[in-house]
Amino acid sequence: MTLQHYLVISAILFTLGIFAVLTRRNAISILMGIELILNSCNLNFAAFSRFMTPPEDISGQIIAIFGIVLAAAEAAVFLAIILAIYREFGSIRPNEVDTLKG
Amino acid sequence: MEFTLKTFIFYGFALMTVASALIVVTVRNIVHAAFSLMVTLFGVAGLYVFLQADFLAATQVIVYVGGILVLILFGVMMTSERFDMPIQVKGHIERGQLLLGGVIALALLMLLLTVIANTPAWKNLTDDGTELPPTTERIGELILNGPFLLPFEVVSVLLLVALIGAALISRKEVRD
Amino acid sequence: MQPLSNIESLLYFSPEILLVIFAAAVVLLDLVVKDGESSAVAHLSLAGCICVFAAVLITHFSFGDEGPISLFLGMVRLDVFSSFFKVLLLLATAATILFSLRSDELDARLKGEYYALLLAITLGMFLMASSTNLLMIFISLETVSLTSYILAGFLTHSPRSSEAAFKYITYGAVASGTMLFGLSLLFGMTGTGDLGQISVRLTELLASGDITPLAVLIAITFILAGVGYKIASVPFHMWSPDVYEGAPIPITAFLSVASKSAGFALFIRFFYAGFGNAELMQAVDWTLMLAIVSALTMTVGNLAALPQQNVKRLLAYSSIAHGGYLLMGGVLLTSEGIGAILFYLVVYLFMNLGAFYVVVLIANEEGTEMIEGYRGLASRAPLVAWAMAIFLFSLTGIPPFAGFFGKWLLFAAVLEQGYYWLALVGLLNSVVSLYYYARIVKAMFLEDAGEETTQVSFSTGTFALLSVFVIPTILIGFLNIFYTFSNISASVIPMQ
Amino acid sequence: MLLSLMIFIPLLGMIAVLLLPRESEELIKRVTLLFTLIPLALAVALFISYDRSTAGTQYVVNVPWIQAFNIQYHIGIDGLSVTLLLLTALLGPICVIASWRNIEKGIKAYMALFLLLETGMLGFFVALDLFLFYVFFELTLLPMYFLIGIWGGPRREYAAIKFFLYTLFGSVLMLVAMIAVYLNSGAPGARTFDIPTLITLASTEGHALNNLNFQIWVFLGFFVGFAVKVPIFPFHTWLPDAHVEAPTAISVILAGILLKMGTYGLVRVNMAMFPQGLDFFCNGMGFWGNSLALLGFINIVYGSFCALAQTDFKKLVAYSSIGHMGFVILGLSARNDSGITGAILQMFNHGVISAMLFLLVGVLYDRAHHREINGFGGLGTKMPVYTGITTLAFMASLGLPGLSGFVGEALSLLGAYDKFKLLTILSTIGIVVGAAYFLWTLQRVFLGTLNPKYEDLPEINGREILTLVPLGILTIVLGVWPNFAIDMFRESVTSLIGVLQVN
Amino acid sequence: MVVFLISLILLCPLAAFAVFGLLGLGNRSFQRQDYLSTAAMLIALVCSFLLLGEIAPDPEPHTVNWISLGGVTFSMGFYLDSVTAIMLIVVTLVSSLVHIFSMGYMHGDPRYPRFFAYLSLFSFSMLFLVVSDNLLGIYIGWELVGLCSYLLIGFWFEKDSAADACKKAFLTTRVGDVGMFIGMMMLFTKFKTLSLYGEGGIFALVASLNTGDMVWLSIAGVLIFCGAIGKSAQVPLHTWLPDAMEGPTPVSALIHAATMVAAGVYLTARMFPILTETSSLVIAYIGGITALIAATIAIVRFDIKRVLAYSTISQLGYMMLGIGAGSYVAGLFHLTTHAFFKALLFLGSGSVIHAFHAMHAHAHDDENDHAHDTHGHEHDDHALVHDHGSEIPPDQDMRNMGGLRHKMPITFVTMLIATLSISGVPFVFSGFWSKDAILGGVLGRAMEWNSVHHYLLFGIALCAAGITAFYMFRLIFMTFFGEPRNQEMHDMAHESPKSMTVPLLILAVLSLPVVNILWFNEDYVQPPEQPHLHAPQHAYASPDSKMDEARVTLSLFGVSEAVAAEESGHDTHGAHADDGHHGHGPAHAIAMVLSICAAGLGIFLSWLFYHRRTLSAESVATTFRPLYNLFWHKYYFDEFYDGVLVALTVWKARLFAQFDGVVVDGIVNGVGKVTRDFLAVFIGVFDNRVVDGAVNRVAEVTWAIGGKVRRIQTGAIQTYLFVVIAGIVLLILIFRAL
Repeated sequence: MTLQHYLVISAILFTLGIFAVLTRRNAISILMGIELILNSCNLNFAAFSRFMTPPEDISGQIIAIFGIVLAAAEAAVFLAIILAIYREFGSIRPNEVDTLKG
Repeated sequence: MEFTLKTFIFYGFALMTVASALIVVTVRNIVHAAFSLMVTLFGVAGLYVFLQADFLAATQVIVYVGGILVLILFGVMMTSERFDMPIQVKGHIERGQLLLGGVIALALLMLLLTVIANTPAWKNLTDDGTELPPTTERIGELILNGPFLLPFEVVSVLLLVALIGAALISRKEVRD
Repeated sequence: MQPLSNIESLLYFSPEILLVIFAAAVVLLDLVVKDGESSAVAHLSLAGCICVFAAVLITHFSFGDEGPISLFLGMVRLDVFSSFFKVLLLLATAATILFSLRSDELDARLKGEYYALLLAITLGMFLMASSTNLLMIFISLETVSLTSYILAGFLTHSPRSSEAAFKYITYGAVASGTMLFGLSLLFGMTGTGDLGQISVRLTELLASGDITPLAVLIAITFILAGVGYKIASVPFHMWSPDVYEGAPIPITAFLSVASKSAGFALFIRFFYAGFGNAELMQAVDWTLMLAIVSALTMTVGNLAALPQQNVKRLLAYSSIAHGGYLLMGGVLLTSEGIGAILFYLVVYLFMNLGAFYVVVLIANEEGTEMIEGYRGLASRAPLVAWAMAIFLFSLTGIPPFAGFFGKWLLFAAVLEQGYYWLALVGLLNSVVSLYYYARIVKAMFLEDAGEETTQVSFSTGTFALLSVFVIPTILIGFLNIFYTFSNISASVIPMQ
Repeated sequence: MLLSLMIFIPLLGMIAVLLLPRESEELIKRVTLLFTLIPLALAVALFISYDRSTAGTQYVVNVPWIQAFNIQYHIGIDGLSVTLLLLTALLGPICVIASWRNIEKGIKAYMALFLLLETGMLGFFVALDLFLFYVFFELTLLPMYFLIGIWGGPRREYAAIKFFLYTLFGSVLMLVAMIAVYLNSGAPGARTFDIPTLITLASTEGHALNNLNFQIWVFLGFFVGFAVKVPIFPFHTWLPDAHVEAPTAISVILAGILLKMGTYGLVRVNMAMFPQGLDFFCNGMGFWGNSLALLGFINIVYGSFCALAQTDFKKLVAYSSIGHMGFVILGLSARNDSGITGAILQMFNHGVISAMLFLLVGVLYDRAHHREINGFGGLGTKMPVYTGITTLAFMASLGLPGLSGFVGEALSLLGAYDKFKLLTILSTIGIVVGAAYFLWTLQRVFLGTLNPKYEDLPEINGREILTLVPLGILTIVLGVWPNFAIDMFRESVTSLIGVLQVN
Repeated sequence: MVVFLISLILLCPLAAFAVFGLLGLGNRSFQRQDYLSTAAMLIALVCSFLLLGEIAPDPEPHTVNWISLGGVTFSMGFYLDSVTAIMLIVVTLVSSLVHIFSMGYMHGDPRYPRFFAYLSLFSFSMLFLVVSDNLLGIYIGWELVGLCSYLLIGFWFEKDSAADACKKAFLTTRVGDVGMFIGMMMLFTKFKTLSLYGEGGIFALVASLNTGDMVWLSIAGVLIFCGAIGKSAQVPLHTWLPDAMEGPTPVSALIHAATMVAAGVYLTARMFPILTETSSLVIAYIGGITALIAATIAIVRFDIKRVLAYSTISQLGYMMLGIGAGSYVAGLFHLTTHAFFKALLFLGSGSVIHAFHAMHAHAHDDENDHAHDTHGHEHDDHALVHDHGSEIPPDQDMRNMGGLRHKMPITFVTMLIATLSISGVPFVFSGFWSKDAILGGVLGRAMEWNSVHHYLLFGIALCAAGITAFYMFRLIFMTFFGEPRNQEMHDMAHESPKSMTVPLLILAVLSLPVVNILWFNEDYVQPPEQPHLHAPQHAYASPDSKMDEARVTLSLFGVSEAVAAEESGHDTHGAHADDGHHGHGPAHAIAMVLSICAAGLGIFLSWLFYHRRTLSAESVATTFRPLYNLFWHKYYFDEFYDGVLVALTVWKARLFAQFDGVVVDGIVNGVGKVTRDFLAVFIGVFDNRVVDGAVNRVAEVTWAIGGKVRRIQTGAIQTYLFVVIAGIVLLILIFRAL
């Protein structure tokens, strides 16, 4: 249970999130990828807060809490937009939403 | 490092987190993916507990699992007639996308692992297992009467905006 | 100077507080007024802008003289730099409100929420310009981003708008996630969220060998993804043409000016305060990276703009290119560079908003954003055509318009630091840019309108608003005060 | 004050024109003419009161402008600029008169732009602050773009944008060089754009500007900027297009003044400010030492041969301009008094002669509505006066002694031969070819049997003669008595040569 | 006084022209321009005579600063010595006579006033050239006479042949002028002045050159002489002069016989002091070759004016030969005598042409069309002597003439005098003396230096002299003797009016040696020193020793006591060497005898061929067909120039124009294209219609490429995200590597 353990887990989560974002064929899956990314960040903050700052300093944890809140807000807006897209395009496959290009 | 129950559980959580995350990004069925994500989120919450971030762990479970994930499931249900959107779509473009995405994600991972492994400041910091006091009270103190007051207030505005915005965008066009 | 406590800070925070109050008031007013009477809401928002403007000035001049003040226990700073941006952003907001009022596109949808969102995003931008803490930076960035997503997708009946919002949020979420990861690394290395301390700690740690340059490089690059996405620099620019094209025109104008300005404020604050010391530079020469990014940005922006037929999209690429020019000033670590950026932002505000205003007008009249719609404008609406020509030539950077003076400052600063290649790339780019700007001019002046040559008449208010942009575009370069102002701002940049 | 008045009166005129109603076309034209005649009157006053016995700048105005960069509104004239200033002031009203009838649409905008253009040109020639100089340089660009682009021929859009792009390309390089000079002119705070100061600094031993390597690069930067304007091969391809498409009066300005801006810039900046850089390019040693003269030679021969191949009257004149500007370059590269004097004279004379030529082409075009040389024939019988004036202009242009073209050309060559024997000898090919294409044109258009299509072609009218006569007189007067012009700049050339002595 | 007189001489014709020019602006002309111009010329003539008394023994130039630069000054001024004075008289005299003649000849021409204005301008230019004291001034006059020549040759510019001819004349001479200009540049660079006389003049400075500069000086001399080659129609630039006969005949008489073409000789004489052995020899050879070639070509012409034109070329070659061989005075002497008798010949021919004018007027239109169709090419190899006449105006074709001596007695007599003079019929005709002086000079130089070159040249000159006599009498016989060949035209022929015959008579008188008295005054004209010309071994021989002989002979015949009286003083002026005096004694005798023989032979043969018709020209032509073809085709010079030079020039110009359009523009556009291609690949912006303008053609190609390449700004968000992540990774990797 060293810091590096957490960091590795976080890095893997981050990478998987990126992978999902790049390859999933559903907007909601992309949102899940984003959540993975944000989770990895929060995990980082929490881990650093535990290991890199004095024990009484819990600012890292608080940042992580804010991170969760922001993720929630983002998810809400994201889903709203996905609904709008679904309404306009009849699909939420990201690559089908490509009228704007060039 | 000695192998105790604690470490065993830790590894269990770690494995659970990573494995379920892997399922999230690979599984064809989006509902399955959502459930896997739940497992991941729980796993992360568990890791928070190991980091002695009790309030954070609680928030993770409540907000993420209880809020965001449900939201996501709603989204899935509202937008999908078919739940099993395959990843493996035929065609070289999709396969190329997978390949490229995999390569680039791997490269990123390698970079991150290199940094993690090679940063002296982060090496050999073992959790000595000392029990810290619960964080909830201090967090409340810091947020309401400390440096995090302003972020807290701003985030409240942000949430309001998100609320209004989500409502605005997702509502059906009345006038048309 | 010791950071002020939360209570003490409130006084200095009056502009932001006023913004929130007005945002709330706008929403409330909207409940009261009847449908179709939305101009009242707009006017309230305008009044809000004016009040906030006054508040900015008052806080600045009555309290800001003692030097930079750290507020809210070090979360934000009140200094000339942030005041400068606040004024700039308010101008952009006010202009956007006026555009929105006159835009047919938004007509049916103009509700209290819209203006409330505008005011909220302004709040976010204010904070971007003044934050000095990682958390605050991220939150302000997210506030701006989230609101932008909503505004970009505001036209829910328009697929383009929805698509824009979708791409924007997907892109933005990934970029800000990446940035957050970078921030976490930074936090992990230094154990603090305060920019000033981060700078100090990073230097120490690098010196002691506790962290490697690679770690810092990765952190910087990840953060650059977030910042670069805001200022639309290559390779983080790809959202912007699509979003700019899809979003309502006033919002596009707003994003291209205000959002970019705020991004630059954040960028300067972050990179100069956080990474701007010599020891760190030796380990990680991020200025070189930025120089390359800057050269790429302007080149890609300009070249991609060449074949565009949609003026909005063309201006989107042009705005990318301008981001590249602005970035040049950022690689220098000199007050001249910062001054040049600030000055250019002022100039850019007027000329770009002006150009977008004309786009709004033409979209109203012709119902199109395509270049074809501009044909023969010179004979149909000569004043508008000439104004547009002035904006475009100013954007190209041709004397005697303000754009030239802005570019001049930038290039002078760049050359001063010996970045000859960068200046040359920049200048050649401005030659390329002439080509596409001139296409619009060509359509307006050199081509005939076709059979219908009816005069288009605009209201006096339109011309008044237009002249608000034209006159500064012509005159700014000749006035000393702007240089002085930007120089003062630059001298107070957030070097601790 | 006189100079400032001269510069800004056209600008005032522009505002006045803009305030006039669009419908009152005659009034607009008259007002424009008035506002171009005032600078001409001032120019005459200047010509009379100008002190010819000194090399120093006169009528200096020097007030701070943008203090943050030590930019000044510094204007003044010396011998180099006064001639071109006079030329500009002269061509102004002539072009307005020439535009009197044949601008059909948007006369208001046309005249306003023309006045703006005149301000730019006049300002350029008197600016003594590099920044101001640049601003005026660029100021001519926009009106020119519109004037060609809106009122030009069928391919005007292409020509206008080509002109614009080329010039802008050159001027951005110039901008880089300019900033480099500024930055090297002193410690922060003590930097300057002041041209006289910079010239002094550049010859001060040990100063950053007095460095061969630096001067070479900066020289190149400025050179490209001006070379596009001159235009020097291979930056010349905008010129034929621009000329062919531009309306007559604008061609006149383009050939008469705008090209001179390039060569004037070369003298004012490249030569005076970077004598070492100049030395590198024309010391006669090696490739680089001959490069400037080589460019001059190429311009002469290339321009002449291209002109020979043209069948479009206007294009022919345009290419001949390229050839003639080559003599200027050749003369300047000689760096001796006859070379430089010849070059300056050639600038002035070419301004006058090419203005005549373009006016003449315009006269013909207005009547026949085409410019195809082979499409005419035998006009000499129908239009004797026109033929006579054209012959005069052609002869002046091909360097017939007794007319002004000869003096500049001859002096340039005499001067250049001193330094570049072979190149100069080869350049004389241009004299023969010059005669060839002009005479050939004369033959195809005016001699031979009359093309029956043009039985009823009306003779040149009084208004057109009015535009040509002053230029014709100048051509003859300066051909007979070149000292008339040389007196104005003799001292300046002498002092310039003093600056050019590189040890 | 000198300045005043010279100014008057110059200003009078100039003023006459100015009147025309100013009125011309209003498309009007002064109706009595002829009187005005003639009066101006007569005033100039009077002034010229007055100037004779003003010649100072050691004249100084009168100058003003024309172009004053910081370091160098170009002055403009007059230099009046005896040569100048004589030239002034020749020019003003011939010019006046031509003016008068033209009043008759040009009567009724629609552009009658303009003709006189041009004549005035020409006179001014020529006089300016003559009096100039410096090379620049000479050059100015030089070009101005070229312009006038251009204008006058093209006076009837409606004729395409005239339009071609005037252009050709100007261009061809300009080629020579460029050579002259280069020579001037050389001299200027060396001496920093272009003034010839006075302390700082070129002649003073040239004396100080040492032997190391001889090559340079020779080149400079030859280059200056290039101007003369062009202007005086020497081989290889002689082709313009025959064509120049398209101009009105008085013009041919004045410009292309008497004055302008002689300016080259005058220039060469003026530059006498800078000539070295080499440059002298070059001049002599070119002169000699020209004399021979032109004479041979003249044999086979039928156009009366062309015959005279080639004769002029030939005679000019003689003069050049004389000067090149060192016979300064002889060359100039021949210049003056030639000016008179050749002007007479041309005016005489003009008179003949005028006689056919009525006919001409009838035929004018038809003939014009004809000329239009076939001008410029002589291609009929088979019909040797047959009618190539479609290009020869019928009124100038000698084959239409014959027997005119009864119809036009004055013209006949005066022309016969001139012909005798040019043929070198001894003693009573001036041409004999001047030509003999040259021949004697050449032979003298040959014997003096024992130089093969000069012997050869003498031979050439002798041949040319014989041929000259032959073709001149051919002309006379064909025109005035025999039976009329074209009865219709013959019937119309009539003697010309007084205004034309009087000048003829005056010129006939001038063809007598007595009026050329000044040349026999040893004091009057002295050859200048040639500091860089040295005899190979012997001391320098006076090139003018022939003069002595002439004087002796003259006195024997009692023609001029005055000349004879001068003889006694001669030896003291034998400036160069007395010892050479004896050496060339035999030369004169030989030369004179040979030249008389040659002339006699020529006349005799001509009589046989064309009067007695004992011999058939046709049969001889057939026998020597290759030679005949060579002559007929004028040694193929025109063909050569047309075929090679002109084609080359035009081709080159086309090439350049192509180059401009394709390569230079192409490179620029290509850069644009490459940029675009890259973009298409990397940014993928090529969805939309490609912009207008420079790259239109390129656009299609690029578009095709763009369509194939997968575009990056695809509109697909995941592509964008990929770019972001890849960008991050790449940035990190690149900077890690750095």
